[in-house]
Amino acid sequence: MGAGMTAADMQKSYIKIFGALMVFTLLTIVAAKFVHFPESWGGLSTILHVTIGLIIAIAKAWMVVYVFMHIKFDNPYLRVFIYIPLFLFCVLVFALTVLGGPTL
Amino acid sequence: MSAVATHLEQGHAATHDAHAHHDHAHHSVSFIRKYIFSTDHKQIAKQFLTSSLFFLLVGGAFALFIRWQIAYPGEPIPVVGKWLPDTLVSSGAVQPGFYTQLVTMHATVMIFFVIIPMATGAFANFCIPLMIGTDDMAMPTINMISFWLVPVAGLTIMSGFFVEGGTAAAGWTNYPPLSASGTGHMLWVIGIFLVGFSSILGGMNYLATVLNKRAKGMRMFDLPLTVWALFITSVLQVLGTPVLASAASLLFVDQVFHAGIFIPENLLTPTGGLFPSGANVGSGGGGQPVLFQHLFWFYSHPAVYIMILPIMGVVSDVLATFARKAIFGYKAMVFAVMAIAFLGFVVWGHHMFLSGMSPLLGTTFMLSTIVIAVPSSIKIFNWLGTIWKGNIHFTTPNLNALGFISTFVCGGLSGVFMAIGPIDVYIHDTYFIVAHIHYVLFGGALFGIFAGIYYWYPKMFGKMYNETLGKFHFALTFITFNLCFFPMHMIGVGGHMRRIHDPYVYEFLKPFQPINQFITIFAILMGFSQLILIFNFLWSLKFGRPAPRNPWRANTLEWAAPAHPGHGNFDRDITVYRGPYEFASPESKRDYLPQWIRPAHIEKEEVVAAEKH
Amino acid sequence: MSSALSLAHEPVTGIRHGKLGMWIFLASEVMFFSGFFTAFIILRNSNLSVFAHGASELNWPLAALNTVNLIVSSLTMAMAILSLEHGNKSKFQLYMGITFLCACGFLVIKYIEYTTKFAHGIFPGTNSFFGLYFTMTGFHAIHVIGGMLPIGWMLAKSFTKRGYQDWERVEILGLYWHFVDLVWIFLFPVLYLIF
Amino acid sequence: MFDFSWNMLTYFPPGISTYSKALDDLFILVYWISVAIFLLVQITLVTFIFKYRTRPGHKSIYYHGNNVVEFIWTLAPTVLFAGLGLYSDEMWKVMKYSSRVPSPDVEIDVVGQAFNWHARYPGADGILGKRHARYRTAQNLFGIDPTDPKGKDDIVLTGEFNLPMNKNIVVHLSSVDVLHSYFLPNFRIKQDAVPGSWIDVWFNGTKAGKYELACAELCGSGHYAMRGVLNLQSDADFAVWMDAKNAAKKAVLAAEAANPQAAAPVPAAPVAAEHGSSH
Ligand code: HEA
Ligand code: HEA
Ligand code: CUA
Ligand SMILES: [Cu+2]
Repeated sequence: MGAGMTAADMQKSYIKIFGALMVFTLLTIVAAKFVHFPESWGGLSTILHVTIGLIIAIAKAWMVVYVFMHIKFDNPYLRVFIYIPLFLFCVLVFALTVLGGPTL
Repeated sequence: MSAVATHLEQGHAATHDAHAHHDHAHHSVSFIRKYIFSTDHKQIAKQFLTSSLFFLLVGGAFALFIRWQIAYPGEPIPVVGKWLPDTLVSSGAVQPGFYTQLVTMHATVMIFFVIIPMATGAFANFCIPLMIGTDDMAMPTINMISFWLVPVAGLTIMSGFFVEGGTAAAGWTNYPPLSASGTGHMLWVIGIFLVGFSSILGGMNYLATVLNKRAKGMRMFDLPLTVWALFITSVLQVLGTPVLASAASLLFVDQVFHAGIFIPENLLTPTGGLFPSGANVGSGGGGQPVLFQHLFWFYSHPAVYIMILPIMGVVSDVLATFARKAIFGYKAMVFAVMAIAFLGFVVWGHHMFLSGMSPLLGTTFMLSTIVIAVPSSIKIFNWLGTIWKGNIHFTTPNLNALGFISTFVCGGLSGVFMAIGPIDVYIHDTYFIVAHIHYVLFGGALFGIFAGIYYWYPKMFGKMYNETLGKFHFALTFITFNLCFFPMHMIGVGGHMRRIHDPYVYEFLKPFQPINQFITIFAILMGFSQLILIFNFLWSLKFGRPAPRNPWRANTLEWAAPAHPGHGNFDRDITVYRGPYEFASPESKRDYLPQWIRPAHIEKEEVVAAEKH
Repeated sequence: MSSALSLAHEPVTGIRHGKLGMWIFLASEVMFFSGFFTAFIILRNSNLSVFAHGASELNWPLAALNTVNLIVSSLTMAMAILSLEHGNKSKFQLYMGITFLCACGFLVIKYIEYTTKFAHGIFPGTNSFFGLYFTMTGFHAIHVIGGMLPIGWMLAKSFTKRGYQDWERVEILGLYWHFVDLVWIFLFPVLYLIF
Repeated sequence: MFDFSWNMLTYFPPGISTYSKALDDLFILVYWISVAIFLLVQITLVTFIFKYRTRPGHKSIYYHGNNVVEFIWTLAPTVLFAGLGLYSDEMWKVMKYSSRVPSPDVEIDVVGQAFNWHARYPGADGILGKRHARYRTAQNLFGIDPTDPKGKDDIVLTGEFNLPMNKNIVVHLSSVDVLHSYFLPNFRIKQDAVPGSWIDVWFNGTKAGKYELACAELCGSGHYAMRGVLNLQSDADFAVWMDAKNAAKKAVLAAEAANPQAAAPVPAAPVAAEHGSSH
């Protein structure tokens, strides 16, 4: 339990996060399905869509981890269980896309 | 067993026998709970050990079939040949299809069912709780599940021999598209998924145990190197294995549904038809066979360190104990293990120099692989530093540990050849690689495992093994091992490919037949030398001398436990006062100073007596 | 006898064994899904049109509904833990019940999605996009089911006479459940939305 | 009975490509470095074992290590290995970076098929016709585009190939079923043949003769027998051989044109893939 947090405080922050998650879900749908970039932007438009979608997803994920999974309140060492796998995932993807290119 | 053993530390007279407590455990639990579905870490360790030794025989038998075929192609396998069904052998001689199955199963069994379960199953289970001074694992039930997944997986994979088309035959690396069809390959994938899960559950448990259950006063830097190595290895298991699991799952989807994840467009089957694949013309989408290789090696390179790091830990402990000297550079050793583990995750591509990957990626992997040799060198030099000015006792465990150093250096150095991309272009997929594999896996891991088995045998079974037989086993194995595997470097340089059923189809390989026969003779001798181990193991169980509590006069906590510890492990409270390698310390008149001895008691002679009884 | 010894002392890190174990397991799970996402990225980049076309055939409104489903269940799961921690049994039952229902709802919607795909002749073998789609969502669904079992068990237990008080276990389960939600947070845009 | 040399370096098959010498030299360099390290470690090990063996009155010392020494033996291998890595990268570039492949004199396509090697020569026009996986059938392994006239006269051979010596030869390598690996021991070249992609290999042989071509990647039960022969010839010999092949092909084409029914069925182009990935 977070230092100095009462049950009511916790409940409030849960609901706030819940609200934010809903809003972000809406945002990501709107951005992907109802925002269209000009035809002339070509591939850039896909890149923009992907970037926006991923940024929103990361933000949502962070909120879940931070509040629902108590990373904000818990022992800070628990964060390594998030950072290390994420780092390895980045290594894998970086090697295969940036260094590897089309031939892998 | 004398009762003086206990409670001397606390200064009051011992009141009960170490065994009383042990016996107590007997009648409160049923046979099934005690021997089959036991949650006691020592029992699970023994289960891992037995299953691995059994699989060692199976894998070894496969190896001998392989060797026979290579040396005497087309000639019936002696003794066994006539019992095998005609689908596998023709008039007793190994058929090509059977050969590839043998190679695959040999390596699969050895890696997934011998070395990994032995290192991270048997040793981790036995050593971690005892060496950190606690009663059991953090999650005993999960520990039990982790063991029982192994035989289930083993049966799954082995059942491949009885299905149509035979068992997996695409090498232990199981590259698609070759592995993307056939029941045997599906069973292989399922089996690997299961052992992988076992490995993850085990790793979880070891991490939680080491982090959470250390005895009073034990800091991380008071851990013996075995525990450190197992700790880091668990990190590799937890983070690496799931990637193998996802690669296996995707391969399974390709095998069952032909989704075309690893199967490119419009492939032909041997009969000339189109390979059923979601990627075929009309459905679109080309799979990437090389993607599988990346995912596979992202696990399997760290996996080779899963197989060697615990062993390096064991060797460190054995060496220090029998050289009666502290580990040279304890912290450097720990950091080297960490560095190996970290770098182990960024070098996987060195198995794929020839997969057609981008040359830039090749350069990256080449450099990172070469860098990984540095922490390994640190370890080698520190071991040498450890025995330097020591007082070396040549017990069987120590002989095996010294043998480990000698052979591992050779295996590691051949790794450096292959790490260099342009050289690998020539020696990739030749017997040079096979030589490397066996120098690091047999010469490295297995010798270390032997060292560990002998070293902890007294604590595991409460009996001493037979020292003469042990030395005999080591000497024979060491000699036959080198004579068997060293010549493989030479034919490898000669261009002798791996995984070929009959090398003499090629003109340029014909001259190598005598060498192959030489290798085979020593392989057979080596195989039979292992019978000594089995015999010693079983004989000593029954007739061995009862072991004292601390037969090696070692410092780590497992030797504080009763000679044959029961459920709960210790018969006294454990508090740690110092590091694990206080040999020849000036604080004490004896040449060792265990971790659990209170500073005030160091000079009490009865403590020593208690250890010796 | 071992109880007389203080070997089984408090966890050194101050984090309970089960919770620590769960976090380690989750790290492992991240790597498991990382494998899938890596495969997805690579194959998407080399087969862009197949993937875009595949994604356009998916029913994103249903998936959006499922997203809501999981977010609600995450909230109620967090609330359930809080309630049990403070000994509020009936609220625990309410929140846990909603969580369970959401999970059921998730699976029902998933079932509808899958069966309509099959009805349209789309299977995991259709092409690499659908191979990945079914594998990723399939494994996610297995995780949902894996979470529902203990949820259901705890809920049922709390209705018995002895009740269910072990909030620390629910907390561990909660970690897992939030992770399942978290995976979906990525699956949803990656599979259904962004092309 | 077993008279063989324990010197690894005597086992190389004769190297006859332009870079085989450089590669062998690199190997030999690494070999001697390794031998030196190996001996260093083994001799130290044996000396220590002997010198510090237990005997009455002998005692070990109390010593936990020395950071200076630790530093030295971390730095030494780092420098040595990093140097080795950077040094060998040059060779890697020569063999692999396409920017370093010399201008090709001869280009051929090679595909592996369990358990044979097939090669496609450009034919009389000297140009390889277009190809695409979507055209691939058991009769048209290379997926030669039937609509491309340049592909008509291409010559497909199995098992035995002739190539000119002292020429930069670029092989476009692929596979029609599973992974294979194109291994020419005498040329010190090896490259996996990956279905679904075309990978370039280059070499330049300097000595005429027949050389064995092997498959070095497990491709099924017949993997061991996936043998080919590469016949390296002088320019003149090669020209003669090539002309003969071209003439034969021309005759076949003429016969086909005269009598379309008897001709081998031209595989109908399958429906063009809407989203096919092209290589
Ligand atoms: C326990 C298992 C294990 C271990 C520890 C290693 C260790 C290493 N391996 Fe090995 N490897 C395998 C198991 C292992 N390997 C297996 C099973 C395969 C084959 C897989 C298959 O295809 O089937 C393989 C294949 C393999 C390849 C692919 C070859 C190919 O297929 O073409 C490569 C390439 O780089 C490689 C490199 C290395 C390196 C650089 C190390 C290094 O970690 C070694 C480091 C050690 C040393 C370098 C020696 C000690 C150092 C010194 C004595 C100091 C030197 C001193 C000075 C310089 C002063 N290995
Ligand atoms: C830990 C790992 C390990 C171990 C211990 C071994 C042990 C042995 N291996 Fe193995 N091997 C591998 C891992 C291992 N191998 C791997 C990973 C590959 C690559 C596979 C691939 O290409 O996919 C490989 C491949 C491989 C090949 C290459 C096959 C090929 O490419 O065509 C060969 C050939 O000689 C070989 C031989 C041997 C031999 C003779 C032993 C001996 O040391 C075995 C000795 C032990 C015993 C024999 C057991 C004891 C037996 C008894 C006590 C009773 C006697 C039994 C009978 C008479 C039936 N191995
Ligand atoms: Cu083709 Cu091996
Ligand atoms: Cu490796």
